[in-house]
Amino acid sequence: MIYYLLAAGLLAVGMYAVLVKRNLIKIVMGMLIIEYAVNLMLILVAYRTGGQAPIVTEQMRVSPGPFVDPLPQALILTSIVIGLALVALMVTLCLRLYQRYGTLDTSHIRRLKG
Amino acid sequence: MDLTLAQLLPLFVAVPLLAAFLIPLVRRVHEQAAEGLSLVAGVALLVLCVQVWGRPAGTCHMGGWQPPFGINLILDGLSKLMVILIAVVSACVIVYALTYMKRYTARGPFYSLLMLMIAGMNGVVLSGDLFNLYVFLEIAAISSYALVAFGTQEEELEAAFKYLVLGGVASSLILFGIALLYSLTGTLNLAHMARILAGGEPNRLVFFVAALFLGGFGLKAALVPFHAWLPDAHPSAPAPISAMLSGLLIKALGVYALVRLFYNVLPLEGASTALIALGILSMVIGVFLAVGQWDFKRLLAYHSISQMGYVLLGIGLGTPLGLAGGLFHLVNHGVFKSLLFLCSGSVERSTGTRNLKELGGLWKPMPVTSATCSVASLSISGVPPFNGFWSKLIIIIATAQAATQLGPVAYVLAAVTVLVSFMTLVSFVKVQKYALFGALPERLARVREASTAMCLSLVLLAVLCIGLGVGSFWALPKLVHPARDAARDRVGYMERVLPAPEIERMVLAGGPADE
Amino acid sequence: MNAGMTLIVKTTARLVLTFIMVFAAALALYGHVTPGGGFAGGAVAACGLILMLLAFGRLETAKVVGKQGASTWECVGALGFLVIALVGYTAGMFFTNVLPEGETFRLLSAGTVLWSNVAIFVKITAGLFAVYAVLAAFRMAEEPTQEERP
Amino acid sequence: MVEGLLFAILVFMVLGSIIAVETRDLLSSVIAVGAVGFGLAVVFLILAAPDLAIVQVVVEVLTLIMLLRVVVSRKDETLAHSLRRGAAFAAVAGVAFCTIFLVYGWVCFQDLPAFGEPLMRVSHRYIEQGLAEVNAPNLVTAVLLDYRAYDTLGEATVIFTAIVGALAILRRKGRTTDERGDDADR
Repeated sequence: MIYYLLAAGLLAVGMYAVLVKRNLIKIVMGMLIIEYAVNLMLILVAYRTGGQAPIVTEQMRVSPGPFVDPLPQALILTSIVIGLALVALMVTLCLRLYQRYGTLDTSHIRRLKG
Repeated sequence: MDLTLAQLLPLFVAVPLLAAFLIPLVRRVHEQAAEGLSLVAGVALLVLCVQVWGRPAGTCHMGGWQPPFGINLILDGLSKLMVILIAVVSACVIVYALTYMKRYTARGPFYSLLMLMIAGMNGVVLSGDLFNLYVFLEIAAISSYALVAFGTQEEELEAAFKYLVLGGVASSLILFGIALLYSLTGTLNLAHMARILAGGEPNRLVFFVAALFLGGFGLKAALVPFHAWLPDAHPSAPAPISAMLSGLLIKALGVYALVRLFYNVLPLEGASTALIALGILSMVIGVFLAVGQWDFKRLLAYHSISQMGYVLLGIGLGTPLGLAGGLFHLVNHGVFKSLLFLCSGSVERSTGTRNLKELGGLWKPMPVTSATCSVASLSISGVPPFNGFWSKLIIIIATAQAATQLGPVAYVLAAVTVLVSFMTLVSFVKVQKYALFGALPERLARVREASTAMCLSLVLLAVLCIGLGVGSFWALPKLVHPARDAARDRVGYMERVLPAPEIERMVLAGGPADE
Repeated sequence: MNAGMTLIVKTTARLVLTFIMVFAAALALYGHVTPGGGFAGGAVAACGLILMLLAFGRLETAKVVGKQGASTWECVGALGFLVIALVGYTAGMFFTNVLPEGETFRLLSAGTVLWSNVAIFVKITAGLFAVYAVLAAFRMAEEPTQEERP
Repeated sequence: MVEGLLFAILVFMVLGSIIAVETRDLLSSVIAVGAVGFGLAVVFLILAAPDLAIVQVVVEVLTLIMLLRVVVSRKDETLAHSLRRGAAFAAVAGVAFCTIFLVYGWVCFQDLPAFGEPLMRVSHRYIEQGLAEVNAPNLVTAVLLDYRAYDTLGEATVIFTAIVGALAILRRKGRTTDERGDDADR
């Protein structure tokens, strides 16, 4: 259980950064940390005590050993890619905003009326 | 062309995806190719909708793998309603964009992203697999982030960043919930999951996941505590995209997913109270924030929050009447809000401003835009016989009837609903008065009507507004009631995807089960 | 940045690049047999291209692959994957594995899986490189570039 | 053995992320995030997911390169003005929110299957039949590109979307100055 809690803790740290921090880069990092936390949760859920990587080798062709759960691993791969896509888009937006304002501080940028 | 349903369903995603992938390539060859391909894809989606119109619900197994081992697509009443709404509104938006987008550079990426957004939404509403739903939700969401920033002006970039951050957090919450649900049930297939959860004893974790989903999808649907991004993002985008976002995206990504998960999958008792509370909150706060606005598009954005409150209230009630009202209002809002955003786009494009105080007297120079705008305003304010009236009426009656479950509070809620409707009317009378009537300011003397293509799509949507209003006795049983029945039929959903004996044979025995 | 770095860096980079690219291709092609796959291979190859961009500069890199070329290849990769799905569609279902399964543990096995990996490899390599190239070019926003398309 | 190492790395990741969030210097902050990411790659290795470890390392490198591009070229390197009115309130609210989340999570996680004992209701089929049905010894690839290939199409599309979007956002000029073509269709 403690592992799950640590993953949730990582998620909480990321959420804290996104909600509280006033620097665009810090917010991007918060998003990164949240993504790590979610991937961490998925891989924790997939582990089976004593399990091997879900790759059959020629030696064990006859009797596949106890494997860990391959499905969450496939999900994580997708999730990593989605995270990378999000980060790429965020970084381009940061660059554009920096070009327009000369700062990455949201308290200087946010002049949209609420 | 006589395809089975299983053959038709993948095309809903494949056609716009193909268009999106081809657009950057063919645009090198021919300048207008992006527009042409988008139009073809839009028409193809409409044809597909006609093809599936009369058919009974059915599923499609991707790659030939039986669910729960492979991914399945499912078309039931609820998905059908959403697919048709998406196809109709996006076709109108594509036609409108043909001339509207001439102001912008990089139209190839624009149409590519638009197609990706449509593909993503179709993927979400057809998917029968939780993780697959998430992936397509991300496609639609990411393309919408990029499209909000499409103008690359300061405001647009800021709005897009805010939208991206909140949307990204929402997606992560949803994925975290998916991870927990997978651990709990060992499956990702929605029907399989529903069966396992229904069989098990009550579980605290399900509530936790429900909270995560409510937060995540609530953020996507811009319900009130999570609405901060919408009033920035929706007005900042180019008008066709505003129409897509307000008219379709918040519904397909937010409300549809909530209905599907809370009604068909998660066994929850308390969800309806939470939905009703969120609905009422969105309704009231949204309309109060809208009344003070002078920016045309921003005003519309706040009204989107408020109207989504109606939808959620109806859905939260959970009674057959309330659910029907909520879903009907979802369709109606999709039509009239996209029409309003397109009208605001025409006005902005012709006059160069969105500030209501600087407008006036547009009836004379822009009759088509003004007329359609009036139709949409009357619809959203709930004036008979336009479509908004009927759905709001149904929701109000359903709320009052809910007194049997909720007690006298229901009458208060119904009264609040009527009051919000009245305030919406006041707000739109203001729009009419300042934008369309009165004297034409000197500055706007040379204003001309929008182009033919834009007017065409405005008129089409306005006809739909009136048609759904006058023909509501037809639309309700044909379109809305199947959707309502699909949403309320948890067992039917399971049976449709995984007939009971099938699942015992495959999952419990673990034997091979090909086709 | 346009000119690239010193001769030492260039020579080292040339040596390392070969290994990176072979490793990337091996990751992708044997993705169905060993750890790896189209995405891992593509990301490694994109890193290799970025190394090339950093070491040799933009002009030199553009001779091998430019931004336009990268985005074209990206579309081709995406279309390739979709076509694999559609070939399956014509044979029954979207993504039906139509190709023969082949002999286990060999390169040509597992039907469409190998070709999907190749398509994803092309797509990811080109896509990630394109993003980086654009980000790198954006820093030098003052001078006009030829990539601008109305 | 696995458990102890895993625990140590997870604690390291949480601490690293706290440092990344709280440190003033943006460059150190980026490096701390990188350390957390590589920690995740090690976790993947420990928990028998070599595919993911490879991908995570490479993606981490790409992410860091992208982040460094923004950070290095920055003029204002410090966050001196981040302490302002309302910041304290926001921080307290954030901590409170996160605490509630964790406590509620702690209670609810008790209902999950224990760590190391996944249910694998669906995936036992992949393990038992995967080699016979798909003929790909790497079962993760088998799931990714055959059983759930439609997901992977979505994944490829996501990255395509992000790239098209990034290219569109970074274009030089947002709008055509002259409204040419505007009059042509009237």
